[in-house]
Amino acid sequence: MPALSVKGLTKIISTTPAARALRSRSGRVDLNQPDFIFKELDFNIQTGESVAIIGPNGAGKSTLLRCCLSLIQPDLGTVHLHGKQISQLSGSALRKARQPAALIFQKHQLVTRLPVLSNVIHGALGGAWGPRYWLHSLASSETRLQAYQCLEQVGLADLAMRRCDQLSGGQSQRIAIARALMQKPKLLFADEPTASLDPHSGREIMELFRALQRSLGLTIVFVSHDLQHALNYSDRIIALKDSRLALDTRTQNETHNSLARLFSDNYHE
Amino acid sequence: MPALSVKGLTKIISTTPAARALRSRSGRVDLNQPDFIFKELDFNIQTGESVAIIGPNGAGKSTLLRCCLSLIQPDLGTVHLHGKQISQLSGSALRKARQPAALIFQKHQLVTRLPVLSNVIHGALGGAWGPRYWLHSLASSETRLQAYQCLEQVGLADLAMRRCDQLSGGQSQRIAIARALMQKPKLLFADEPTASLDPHSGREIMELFRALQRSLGLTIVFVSHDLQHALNYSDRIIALKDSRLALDTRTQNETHNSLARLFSDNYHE
Amino acid sequence: MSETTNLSCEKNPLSPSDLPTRQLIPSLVSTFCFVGFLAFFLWSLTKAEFSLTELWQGLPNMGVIVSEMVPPATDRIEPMASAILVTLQMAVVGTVIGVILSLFIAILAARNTTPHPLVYQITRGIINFFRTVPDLAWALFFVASVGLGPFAGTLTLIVDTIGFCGRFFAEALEEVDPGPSEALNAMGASSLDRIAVGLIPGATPSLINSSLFSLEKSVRSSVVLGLVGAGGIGAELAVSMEMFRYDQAATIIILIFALVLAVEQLSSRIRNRIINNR
Amino acid sequence: MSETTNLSCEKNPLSPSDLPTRQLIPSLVSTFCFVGFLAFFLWSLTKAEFSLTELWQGLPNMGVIVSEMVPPATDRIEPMASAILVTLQMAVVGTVIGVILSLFIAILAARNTTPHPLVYQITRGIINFFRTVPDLAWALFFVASVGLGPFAGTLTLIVDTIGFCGRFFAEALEEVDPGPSEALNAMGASSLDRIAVGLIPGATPSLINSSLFSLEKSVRSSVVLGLVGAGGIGAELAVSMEMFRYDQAATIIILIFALVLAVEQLSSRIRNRIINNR
Amino acid sequence: ETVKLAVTDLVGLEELQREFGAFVNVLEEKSGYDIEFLPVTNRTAAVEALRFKKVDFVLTGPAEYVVIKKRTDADIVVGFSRPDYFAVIITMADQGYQTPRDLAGHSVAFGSVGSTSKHLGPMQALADYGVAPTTEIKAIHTKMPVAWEALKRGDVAAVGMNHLKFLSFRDKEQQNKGMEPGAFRVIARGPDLPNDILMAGKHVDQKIVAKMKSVFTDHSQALVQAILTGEDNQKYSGMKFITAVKDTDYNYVRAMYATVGYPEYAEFIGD
Ligand SMILES: Nc1ncnc2c1ncn2[C@@H]1O[C@H](COP(=O)(O)OP(=O)(O)OP(=O)(O)O)[C@@H](O)[C@H]1O
Ligand SMILES: Nc1ncnc2c1ncn2[C@@H]1O[C@H](COP(=O)(O)OP(=O)(O)OP(=O)(O)O)[C@@H](O)[C@H]1O
Ligand SMILES: [Mg+2]
Ligand SMILES: [Mg+2]
Repeated sequence: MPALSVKGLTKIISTTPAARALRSRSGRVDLNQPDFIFKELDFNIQTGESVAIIGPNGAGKSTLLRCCLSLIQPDLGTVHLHGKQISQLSGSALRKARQPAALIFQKHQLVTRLPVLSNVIHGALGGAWGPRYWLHSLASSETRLQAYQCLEQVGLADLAMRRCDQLSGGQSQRIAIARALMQKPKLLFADEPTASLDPHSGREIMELFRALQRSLGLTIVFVSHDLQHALNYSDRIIALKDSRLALDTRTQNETHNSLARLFSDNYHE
Repeated sequence: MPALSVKGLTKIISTTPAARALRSRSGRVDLNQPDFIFKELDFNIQTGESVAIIGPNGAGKSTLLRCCLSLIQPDLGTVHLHGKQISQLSGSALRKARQPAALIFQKHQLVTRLPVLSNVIHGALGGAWGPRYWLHSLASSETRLQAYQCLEQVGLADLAMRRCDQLSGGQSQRIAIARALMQKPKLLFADEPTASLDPHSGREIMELFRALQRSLGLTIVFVSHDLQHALNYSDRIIALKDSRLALDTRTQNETHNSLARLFSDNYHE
Repeated sequence: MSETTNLSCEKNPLSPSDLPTRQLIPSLVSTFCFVGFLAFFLWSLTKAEFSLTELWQGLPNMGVIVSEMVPPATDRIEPMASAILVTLQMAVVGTVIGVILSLFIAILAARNTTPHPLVYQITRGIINFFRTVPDLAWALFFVASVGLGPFAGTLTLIVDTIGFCGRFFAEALEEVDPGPSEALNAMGASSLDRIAVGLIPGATPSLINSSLFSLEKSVRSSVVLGLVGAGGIGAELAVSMEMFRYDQAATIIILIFALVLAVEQLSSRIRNRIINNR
Repeated sequence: MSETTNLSCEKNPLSPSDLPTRQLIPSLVSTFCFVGFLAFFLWSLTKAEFSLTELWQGLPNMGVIVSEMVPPATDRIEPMASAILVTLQMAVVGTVIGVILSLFIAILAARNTTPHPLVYQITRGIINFFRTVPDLAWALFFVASVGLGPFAGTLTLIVDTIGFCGRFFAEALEEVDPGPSEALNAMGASSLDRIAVGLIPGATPSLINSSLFSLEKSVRSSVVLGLVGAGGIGAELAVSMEMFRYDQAATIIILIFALVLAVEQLSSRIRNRIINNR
Repeated sequence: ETVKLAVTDLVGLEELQREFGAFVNVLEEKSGYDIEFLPVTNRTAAVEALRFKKVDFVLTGPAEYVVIKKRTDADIVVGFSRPDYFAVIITMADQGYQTPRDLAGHSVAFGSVGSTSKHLGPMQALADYGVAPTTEIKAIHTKMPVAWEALKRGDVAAVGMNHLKFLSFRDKEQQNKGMEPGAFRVIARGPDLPNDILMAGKHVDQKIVAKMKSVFTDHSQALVQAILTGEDNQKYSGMKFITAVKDTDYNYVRAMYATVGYPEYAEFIGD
């Protein structure tokens, strides 16, 4: 059973009037229309794999990750997460299906008015619930300790008490990563996790992911614009382009140049 | 007269209680205290130069750019922008001093509820004012055309009517760049302008900056974590580290490796 | 962050004593305030003679009054409808003018847009003053200067609206994400442009909510308009209650309720479009 | 974006005709609505007999009334102070309970937290109903069931608070940035956790503002408490005004004003700490 | 010519607050003036409007007359005589309050402050029976429907109100199959109260005052009929506008003000 299985996944840019009409007309989607974010994506990701997703800006990488966790509904196609079709689930079944998958958002999505430590502790809310996980001052020492260790892993333990709106871009990105680690995921979606990290920290984080993949059998799906990271830290590379799957190969078959070519004639068409 | 001249610039992390006490005590700052974001920075940037600022996360790069435009007040030291000491100015004098300098923020800071074209037109508000620059539907054809051309420069003319909260990360970054171009700056501060751009677009933007520098004599100060960009598109490299100026050299003296070494033993101290 | 030690939680064990102390009890001052408030609250609770059993036992009595309200009377539906129109007219004029004035005052009374802290203090004071002085006093002032009638009523509604919207607008402006506004500052835009473009779009849903609430409040404000002889639905309602025609009162309440629902539907639609672009 | 053509504005001239059409007139429907509203507003304006000259000429008369307010009377300062304490007590109980209930109701009545659209409609309806039914009717209900006195007054204040806070809390929840809440969704957190951690921190400044406004409103609400014979400062004020003792009224207004200022200072401080971390 | 006429706080004539079309029509027809009719819910506002010359005539109760007379000089145009216009103190028959003295130490509900027949009148009645209303009882001011409910529940020992109002409450109880009329007991009543009154501001032209005076006296019946168009008002028939009204008729009301603790309105002004 693959960790993630995507079949015929299609998403329309929902706000164009054309798209709205298109969808409302008897609920069927006309695949010959333009205005697709992506169209009929098919791929499986095996447990323990590390997959890099690359593609030009606006290709739909972030949208794809959102669809995988059913944060937005695709217009066609299915996503199976650990064997469960996620768009069919709701309520506690959906929560249970989401729990083993962590998503690091491109825009971090921290609760800016709370301190760093509380934000990291929130990562535990997938598995547990209740006020003891709302604020670090209410959490058990055990939880705090775990959160602290996650912060150590991203190298920011000394910022634990800082409010999240007083972090630099890279710091807040790393807190988002710590929060995802706190979730103890089996499947990690990371949307440009190293975009605002300095070269050294970026490498550290990718190596941390790689190590977790190897030691705990974590499945990792990360989006990156750093082709070198994609080449170094993945087993497989998927490229989105022109609303299609442009590439889906083992990493060892690719070079920096072969990947770069993907982007080069992308615009003006 | 240098385009930008920074002397003895010092900024404390303003929220630590220690720092607050430190500053309130008779208004003098004790330089031996910890908790500095940066301390006694000195450098001049000549008109027409392209300068890359590099440094680990949290080194204070974004804070430095904010100080340069007097968006936050430094605790010690002065910034002269085109010869004017900017922290001494206020009201319309300050506005006038800021007008020729554009800042592309790390977090883009677009008005998300307005369409892209309106956001780009806002770039003109530095030089002009009034309702005709508030919304694209109120703007003159001329202004709209200019905004459109700026959008073309970043390759997103077809998104002109999209609301800004419906953009991908890289798209919103490029809109922020277009807004800065609309300002017709003589000095361009760019805080990680290519962080969420795909490799091709990132290069395009940097080349656009380079071309503007060469053709219009634009002074460019950009922060980047991409050492290759720093090496390729700057005349000079400044590095911040451990709250000091760690490096200030001509670009041709440096290599990728020499720069990378700067970051490597940065943590755990 | 070092390359060797941080790959897994087990490798670098922290002990609980390494953790920063948890600040459950933030400070002596706040604890003191909190305990003081709690004591005051409990004391007040006893003074208020709070008793849920009494409320429960009394519910049937409430039913008696409700039963007198049904079926709602339809005998005066026509004058009532015209009264509601009159009220709506005065409410619209009072609220629209009040909202426009409030917006200007609020810009002076929000920390992040005020030209000077002194202006902030003064305008806040004025807004509070408008609210504190009771409606009857405003009615008297306006009656003395413009006489009885709809104009005095409208002026009182304007003052009411400023007292409410002035405050809520200012607070809404203060709550807006400062990012876009900082960006406009950085490019040297004028304060007015910064407010119009950086703050107002962020505050719009709040502004609409407060404005339409204010309109609804004006429609409901029987007191204000009755005081100055401006009539309207409020007077109808007061008279119906005074003459124990609870069935008539019920009809009026239903009419006002319909209006309130309509206004809220409008509010909800506009807000939803702005917030979710839907 | 191609490498050769876009380096400068001049190289790739666009003509104005290439631009997308500007949508100054958004749609026929909205234009129609706008014109309709404007017409209604102007019609109402004539009905309201709006006249600035009249207001201006009447200002001296206003001065006469003001002059009767000074010097504020101090003869009844003691009973007034005790009345203000009583009012504050009832207001605190009514508002605290009302705010707590409002928070629960608001969670059911906000689009982004409601468990079901039907629940949304129903709770919104209840909140609106609480506001629409006039205070006199609530007073009748509560007097019939729990008798005259502070308890009935407190209940009426609770209803008032829910009518106000229920709505403003719900709107505040709807306005919060959905990002953190989406992140909590993604990790499979329960709805309660998502609300507590993703939405409440974002809405806190608004919640505090509405709550403290509501407290202040309760203190000022002479009508509600006077109706059920619960007395308090509002009733004192009404008596002073009815008996033309404007100097006494002035004293009471000053007392209430001080209280309003104190409450607002508190609000402003807490909000400032939360918004700006200062 | 336009004449502004305000009406305020006429107990039993609430209907006039909202249905004054017929009344105004008759008045305009008979006087030849355009009448701007303003029903005001608050006596203070009406009084101040007259003081500041913003209204020409005010039709109001005795208590307001005393105040207006004190604060500004106004002329009596006509009095408005009504049958059974007096204050009563009502208790529940089974509660054992037999005399006003029995109320000492208990709560008594009254109408809004300053109202002749719901506040001043009943309090004076108590005083006449030797109970000091400001010290010996606990006075509660509220709206009459609320007071009625409170009386039935026993929250207050008695309610002071207008006799006609009492009758209408009793009728309503009966209609709604509530308490029988025998359940209530009147334990004190005051003398018939002085007339309600139509006053003219000092600024009004004497010609207009005279004209209005004649209209009210000559067409008293037609005007009263117009007031009583509403079906709810029929029981108040028998009212009449009369001209022979003297200021001294209101000295009893002045005494009331002294009784309730506002001696500033109690000075008798020359006769
Ligand atoms: N909320 C939204 N509503 C409508 N369209 C959207 C929305 N968010 C994104 N889009 C559009 O969908 C497309 C895909 O966006 P997405 O964020 O998935 O891109 P991406 O591949 O992550 O790009 P980037 O590399 O810039 O982050 C873009 O064209 C974008 O404009
Ligand atoms: N509003 C703030 N209040 C207090 N401290 C802040 C604030 N913003 C940033 N800091 C702190 O100041 C330091 C410098 O932040 P800055 O954003 O300038 O870093 P940076 O060099 O831009 O880092 P990055 O590469 O991650 O963007 C950081 O340690 C950060 O935590
Ligand atoms: Mg993305
Ligand atoms: Mg930065």
